[in-house]
Amino acid sequence: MLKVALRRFLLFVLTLWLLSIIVFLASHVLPGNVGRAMLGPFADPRAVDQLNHELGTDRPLLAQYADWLGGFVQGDMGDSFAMRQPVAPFVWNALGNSLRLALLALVLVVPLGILGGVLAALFVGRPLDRVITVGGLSAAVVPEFISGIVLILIFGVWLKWLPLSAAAPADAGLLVQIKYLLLPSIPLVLVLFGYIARMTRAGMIEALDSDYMRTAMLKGLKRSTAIRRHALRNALLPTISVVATQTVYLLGGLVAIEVLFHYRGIGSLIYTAAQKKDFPMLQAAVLVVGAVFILASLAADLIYAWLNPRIRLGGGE
Amino acid sequence: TMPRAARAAVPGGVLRMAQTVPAATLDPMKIADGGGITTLSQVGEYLCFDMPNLTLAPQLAESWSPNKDGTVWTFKLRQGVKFHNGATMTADDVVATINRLADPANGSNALSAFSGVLSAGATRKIDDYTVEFTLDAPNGNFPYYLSSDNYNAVILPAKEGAEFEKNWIATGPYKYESYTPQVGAKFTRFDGYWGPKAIADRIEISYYNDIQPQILALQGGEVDLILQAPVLQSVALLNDPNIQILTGPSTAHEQVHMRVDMDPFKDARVRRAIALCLDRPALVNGMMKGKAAIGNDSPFAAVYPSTDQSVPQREKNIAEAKQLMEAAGMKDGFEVTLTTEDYLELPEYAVLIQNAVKQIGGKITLQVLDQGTYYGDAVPGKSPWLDSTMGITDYGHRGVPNVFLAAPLASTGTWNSAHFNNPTYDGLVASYIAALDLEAQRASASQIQKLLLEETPVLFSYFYDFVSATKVGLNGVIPTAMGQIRLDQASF
Amino acid sequence: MTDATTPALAVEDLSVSYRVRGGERQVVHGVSFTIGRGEAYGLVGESGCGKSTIAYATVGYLARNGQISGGRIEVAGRDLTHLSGDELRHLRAGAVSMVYQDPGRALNPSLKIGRQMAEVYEPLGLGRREALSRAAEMLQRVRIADPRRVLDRYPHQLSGGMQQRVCIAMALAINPALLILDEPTTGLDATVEAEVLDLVRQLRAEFNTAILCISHNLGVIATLCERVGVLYAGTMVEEGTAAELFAAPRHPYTVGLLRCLPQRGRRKDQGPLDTIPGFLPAADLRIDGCVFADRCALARDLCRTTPPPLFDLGDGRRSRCHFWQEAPDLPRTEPALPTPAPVAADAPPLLGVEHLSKTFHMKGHSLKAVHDVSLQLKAGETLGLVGESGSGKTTFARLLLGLVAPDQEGSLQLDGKPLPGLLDRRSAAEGKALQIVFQNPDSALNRAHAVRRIIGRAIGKLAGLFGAARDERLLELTRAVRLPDRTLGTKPRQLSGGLKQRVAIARAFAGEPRLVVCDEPTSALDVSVQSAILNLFVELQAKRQVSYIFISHDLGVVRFLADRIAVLYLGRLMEVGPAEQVFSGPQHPYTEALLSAVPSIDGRRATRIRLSGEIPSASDPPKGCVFHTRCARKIGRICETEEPPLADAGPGHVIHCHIPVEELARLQAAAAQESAASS
Amino acid sequence: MSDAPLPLVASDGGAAARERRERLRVLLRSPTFLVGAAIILFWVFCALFGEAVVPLDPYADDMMNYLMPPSAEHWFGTDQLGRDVFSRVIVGSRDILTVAPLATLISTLAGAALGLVMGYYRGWADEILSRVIDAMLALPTIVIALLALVALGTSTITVVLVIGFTFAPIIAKTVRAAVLAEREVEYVAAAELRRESGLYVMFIEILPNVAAPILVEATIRLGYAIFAVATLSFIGFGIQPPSPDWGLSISTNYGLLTGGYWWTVLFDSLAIASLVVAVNLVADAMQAALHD
Ligand SMILES: Nc1ncnc2c1ncn2[C@@H]1O[C@H](COP(=O)(O)OP(=O)(O)OP(=O)(O)O)[C@@H](O)[C@H]1O
Ligand SMILES: Nc1ncnc2c1ncn2[C@@H]1O[C@H](COP(=O)(O)OP(=O)(O)OP(=O)(O)O)[C@@H](O)[C@H]1O
Ligand SMILES: [Mg+2]
Ligand SMILES: [Mg+2]
Repeated sequence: MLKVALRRFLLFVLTLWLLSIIVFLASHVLPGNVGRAMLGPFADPRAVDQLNHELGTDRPLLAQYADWLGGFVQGDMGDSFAMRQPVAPFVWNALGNSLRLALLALVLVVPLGILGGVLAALFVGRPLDRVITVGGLSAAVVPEFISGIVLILIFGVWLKWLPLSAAAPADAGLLVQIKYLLLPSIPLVLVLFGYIARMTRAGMIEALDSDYMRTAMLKGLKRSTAIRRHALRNALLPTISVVATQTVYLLGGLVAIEVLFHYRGIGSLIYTAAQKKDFPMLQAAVLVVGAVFILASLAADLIYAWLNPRIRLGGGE
Repeated sequence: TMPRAARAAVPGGVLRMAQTVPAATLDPMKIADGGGITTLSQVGEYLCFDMPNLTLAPQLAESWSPNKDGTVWTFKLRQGVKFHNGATMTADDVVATINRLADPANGSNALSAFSGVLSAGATRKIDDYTVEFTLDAPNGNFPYYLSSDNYNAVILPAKEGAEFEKNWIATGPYKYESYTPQVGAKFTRFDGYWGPKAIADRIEISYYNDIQPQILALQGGEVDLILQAPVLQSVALLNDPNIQILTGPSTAHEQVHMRVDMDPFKDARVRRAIALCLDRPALVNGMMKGKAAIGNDSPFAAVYPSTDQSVPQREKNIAEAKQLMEAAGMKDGFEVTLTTEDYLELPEYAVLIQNAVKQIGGKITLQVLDQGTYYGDAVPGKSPWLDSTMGITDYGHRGVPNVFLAAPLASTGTWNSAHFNNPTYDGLVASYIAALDLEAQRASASQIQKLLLEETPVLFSYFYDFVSATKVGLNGVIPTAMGQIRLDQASF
Repeated sequence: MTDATTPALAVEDLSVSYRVRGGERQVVHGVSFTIGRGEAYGLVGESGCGKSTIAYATVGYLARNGQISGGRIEVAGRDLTHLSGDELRHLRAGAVSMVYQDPGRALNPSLKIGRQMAEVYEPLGLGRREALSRAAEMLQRVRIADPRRVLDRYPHQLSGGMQQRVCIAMALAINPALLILDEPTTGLDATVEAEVLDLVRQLRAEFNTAILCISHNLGVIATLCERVGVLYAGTMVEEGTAAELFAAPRHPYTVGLLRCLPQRGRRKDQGPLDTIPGFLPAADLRIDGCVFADRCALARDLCRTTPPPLFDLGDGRRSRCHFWQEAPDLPRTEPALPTPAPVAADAPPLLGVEHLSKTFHMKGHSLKAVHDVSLQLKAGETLGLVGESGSGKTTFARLLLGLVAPDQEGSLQLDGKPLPGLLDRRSAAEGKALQIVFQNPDSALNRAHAVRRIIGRAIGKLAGLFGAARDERLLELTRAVRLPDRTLGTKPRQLSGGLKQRVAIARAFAGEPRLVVCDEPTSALDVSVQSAILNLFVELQAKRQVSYIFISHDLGVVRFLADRIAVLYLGRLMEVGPAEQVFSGPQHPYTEALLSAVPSIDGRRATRIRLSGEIPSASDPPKGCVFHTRCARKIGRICETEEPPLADAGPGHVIHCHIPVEELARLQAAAAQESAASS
Repeated sequence: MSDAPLPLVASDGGAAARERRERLRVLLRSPTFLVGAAIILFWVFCALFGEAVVPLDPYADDMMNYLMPPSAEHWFGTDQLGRDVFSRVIVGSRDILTVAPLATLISTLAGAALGLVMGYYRGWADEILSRVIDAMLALPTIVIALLALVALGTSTITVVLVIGFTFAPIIAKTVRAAVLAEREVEYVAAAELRRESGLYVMFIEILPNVAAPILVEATIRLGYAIFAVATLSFIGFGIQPPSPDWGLSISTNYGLLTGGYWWTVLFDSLAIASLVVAVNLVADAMQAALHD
């Protein structure tokens, strides 16, 4: 188990390193004029050159990468082109905000999704199952900004129940914050519900049809007991990884929602950095998103392994 | 809207404003975008202030005057002006500020405005309250270069000015309280202000990535005003009973350039024909919802005092346009690509031009680029902006037409996308710029206007207003088309 | 509980159907049988005939789309078809239990054995500690030596045999009136199977439980059951006591089935095996007459129009055949075929294998799948390769073919010339000389390609024929393997298992191979199909002088085909020798154990040489003789420390054992006498 | 050996062919498939012939009649330039139905080829590529696309390429897994015994057998491609003005919602929703038919 964890951790570092290369290369494929992009078309060429030199964008690529990575390893994510100050506080702040939104969405959707999936599996082929699967699928694939707009229209503009923006006042308490985050989290709930319900349903159907479930039933156990004790546990194992892999979407994939709701999550940070070609900011934010994802899947793997005796205890005697 | 005096202003309270996130740092020397200018205008002041009606009001200078030929200008400074750190403003501060801006080593954003006008070291202290500027060339409109029009020219203390961003020391009615990049800025009343003290206790600016969330925030009551509401994006506000719209004239406009050195625009008749296709009143009233003024294919907007209003307005005339085309041997029309940036109403404007030109057989293919791509490296050969056969470029407000006349149209102009090269024109512009009195300016303007109508290298079909929006009942807001906003006398 | 005279199970006129894509598919047609208290009843039949369906109907646990469409089932006097949910639960909790195939899946992978066993006592209202101690007791009764430890394990930590014992313990824990065993040993090795069967027999005596045992393996049924019912296409075609039914079948299907088996030391030179032509009718096909009529050599018009009733033949024997009296004289279907000429003793070797080894390197450890194997094969000879699962048979086959790289030290020769280990290095001629027929024709044939393409491509690549020559060869080949021409245009999935295997054989023979490796080519097939394929192998060998390496776990099949036999254990060769000698002895103790593990149809069997313990892991084999951990004839420390020598047991017969050959012969003769005496 | 004619097929006549037809029939009878296919066909028709059938010129401006609510003349109202929203929604399907399928095609071709090579040859190249793919999959699609589009500049072609190559690793991963399983199937060993070339084994032997999952995966990716293109257009990095594209229209007009001009946004939103849902319904039905 410890060895597994160590192996996974080394893999994590390797993947992260590869990611850093991808991210760095992606932001340097075309030799754009950073200073010009920063200062705009009407700025004087002398000012542009001056800025390029200050930023060090006129140095060789490898040197820039080495510098950047070296800084990163020491916890220095570099300075934003646009802000001319360290990007780290921006990234951590945005990540914190994203985590808050993600947490709320997960808290809402995980129980709902599991419940939906279990119900669908129990009534497989029946109308309830069709409603949950087709409805879940449809909700999952509609872009979240579409559902976001509709929700804004209904709850924000017409009914005026919920604030239109996700950013709560700085001194807001927990409940107020939740109130502000509710509207943006619903599109995420809609998107994730389908995934989680689907995985749970598949796992549950498999578990319900399994031989060990049959064994349990033939022992004379009540169906509900057998489901609770035998089916559910095995059925929910795969759901763990779904939840983990969806964190990447929740942390970083929400560009549209964060833009729509004017929320300062990591998605909108990436978006603004992209708009402004603020590469240090973009690189740092993207890398952090990647790291969080890899960490989450690492955690999911370990939890999975821990809950699954076949992996936890290794092979036979 | 309510007359200003209808209610006595109650001191106190907080004014909350929405603004687009400043694109870069808030170093006055470097700022170049609305978010930065607005934020800065809460604490910073200029020697003179370009009022909404394009006349200069004294601010930190009390008066100014040129020498005979307009090559040396002398400014008398206001006395008793205190910086936020308590120091008194003197000529030393002004000289230091302006010289810093004009020095190429600092990479200041004002370089392009000062180039050919004012060099480093050309600013001199006469006495504690008198400053003298020796120009590179005669310039009748020089005070505008030191006014809020040149938004970088905020007067800063000589010593602390170089590190403004530490504590934002300037002379304005509000002083710095806090600034969180990307989030917002807060200001409190400066009790040592030289003029009437500010009414509201505090100003809070919240930054938004986009105009849409600003509109939502205004309608949702989270902010009290939006400084800049581009008309196409803020239609939702126009008929909202809880919102009042402040409209100010501006000389901001969209230039449609046609490269005079490339087919199909080598023949001026073709360029004129295209100009004749546009229904300018419809553009202004339809697309711009009435928040614009008709243009007459020259930078001389009607609001410029120097504009010759008697030059006949070009109107839509398809028959004449067709004749011109036939005369130019292009009866069967032409094909061309219209390149523009995805900014404000430019894509829509491009569509309208595309539709309009169809009437004379013109087939326009549209290419809408993101802003960065459109401007490219901003040098010929590396910039669709300067290289495209036909393009539309947004130009912000200028208090005087000098830049509009020179950079995009003069043969040496660095932004000459039309590649317009006309010695007569160049001469006329030089004499316009050198003219010191309005009469002389107007005379040159008239000739320029007529020449441009004939040549039409660039279409100026409208000048769009500067539109701000506030909650109903908020009075005393003074926005400028340049992006500054004075809130010290504003209140509910 | 009802009194002891009510039968443990009474099935009356049972019909079961499944809802498939909107339609009803009846798979059990009016089946009736009764199992008395303490009686063991066997249901045999080929795959898909409805055995499991009947079993699940009996415990009220049909698949979601299945339903009992007629008849009744009484378990210990209670009609299952009319029970409420709770009553059914009580019945399951106390009166009936079930053990099925694949014990690894029957146990919940994420719960400890103890927890799962304790659950059995839950409906009886036992406390947790009490339940656990009862569970331990139960494990002891299924001969698990260290019950406390096993209770604390997860299923995957136990071997297949252990898992099945746990399942049996769980099933017997409630002392049920009826225990249903559905293919309880399928998928287990013969040696493990034998153990489980022994265990069930002993437990039955102890618990006096009635047993319904379901299997496709006639031997298993014969070993375990007193009475037998034969199912064909969801219909009970014959019933009777095991002894009589197997000795004197009274239904053409049973007769045919028994004749298909290569039994009682039958060999290829004694003529071909019998076959049952044709196929099982589709479940949803409406048949007017006898379900077996299409495949029956006795069938007449009556059979095709009138379904036969279940004739009572007296003595509890019944047969659903209009002409049951004629059944024993069912005409043979197979004409005499050429048999391969015996291989000359001095024939030059075709293939030589010297010290062949294969080590798989995996994360953290390595595994010797084949270890130092040397043997020789002559042209036209068949070498049978036997051994338990995991003994390295397939790996050995792949080594010969060059599909996996052998370890450095070994070498191969073809016709006395060195043969490179890897396929890439072999010449074209060497490459096509060795071909293979895989176990599972479904995976051996590309399901995306038509039969013509599969065989044609092989002819093109291996025989180098194209155009008309290829087409000619294609037809010749398909006829040789008795593949109807019209199958050429079809995809493999449209063919039955037997036909698919013929396609695979045709492909293997496309380039006139010198040696064909057959890796369990019939174990995925039903008995009736198996015999036809075995006949085909014999015929092809007779006509083409090809050599075979024939891998199988079915010793009957190997005995039928093989001239010589090699026995593998943990990748090591235990014994090689002429087939007859290996079967008659003296044998390696492992061979002896394998042979004695085979359940035979006549119900008689040699005293079982029980293999104690589990197969050791191949990645950590025992020192000395690798078999010593399980050897019944282990003689002492020498077995644990020294690798056994090669002992010569006759011409071409070698045994790797520390016990001298003469001593082995003596011991084994004594054992044979003993068992003859006891039966 | 019996010379009696052997029945051709396993148990019942024509079983497999019938089964395939059966599968198709099941698919054609599945309501999800039918609904999905009908909607897709509708939009494809609109993309191909929309301009010819719409009542009004979707590009013609009518500047003085801007933002008119739905009426008999303008069923879905008019937009800021007085253009007919109904016609624009119909014609607006064209760009997304060009970009998304093209991107899907690229990703499927590239992904399938990559997956085949990785799964078949394995070894260090596979190891490295797998790591790179894993690293890429650690980022949300939108983020990768943003990163690439910022670097390359936004245009229809770059959007196609970027989405294509963003999805390719995902498809490669799926295909690789399928090929890894497939290459252990014995017909591959049989082909190797015939000394078939690697290309033949990959593309002639293995590919047809993994075609079904690739097809399903491609359909699912098509749904995501539409999702991604719409989202990118919405945030300004996708299809560029002046296209009547749905995502773009929403992006330009969603600010009008609070002014009560809901028709400028609602119909485009519904169009996107209907298209993605339809594609996914089809994918779902196909998957179900395959695993039935
Ligand atoms: N859930 C089901 N739905 C539809 N058909 C089924 C179902 N279960 C079994 N069948 C069909 O019913 C017939 C009998 O199946 P059953 O499993 O009872 O056979 P079996 O004799 O146990 O076969 P095997 O030896 O392969 O286990 C087969 O044709 C099978 O395809
Ligand atoms: N590719 C491989 N990598 C690692 N180990 C392998 C590989 N192939 C086979 N083995 C191991 O080698 C040993 C021999 O396997 P092999 O398949 O040759 O046995 P077998 O006698 O054919 O068994 P069966 O009767 O189950 O087919 C087993 O322990 C197996 O797990
Ligand atoms: Mg079965
Ligand atoms: Mg094998």
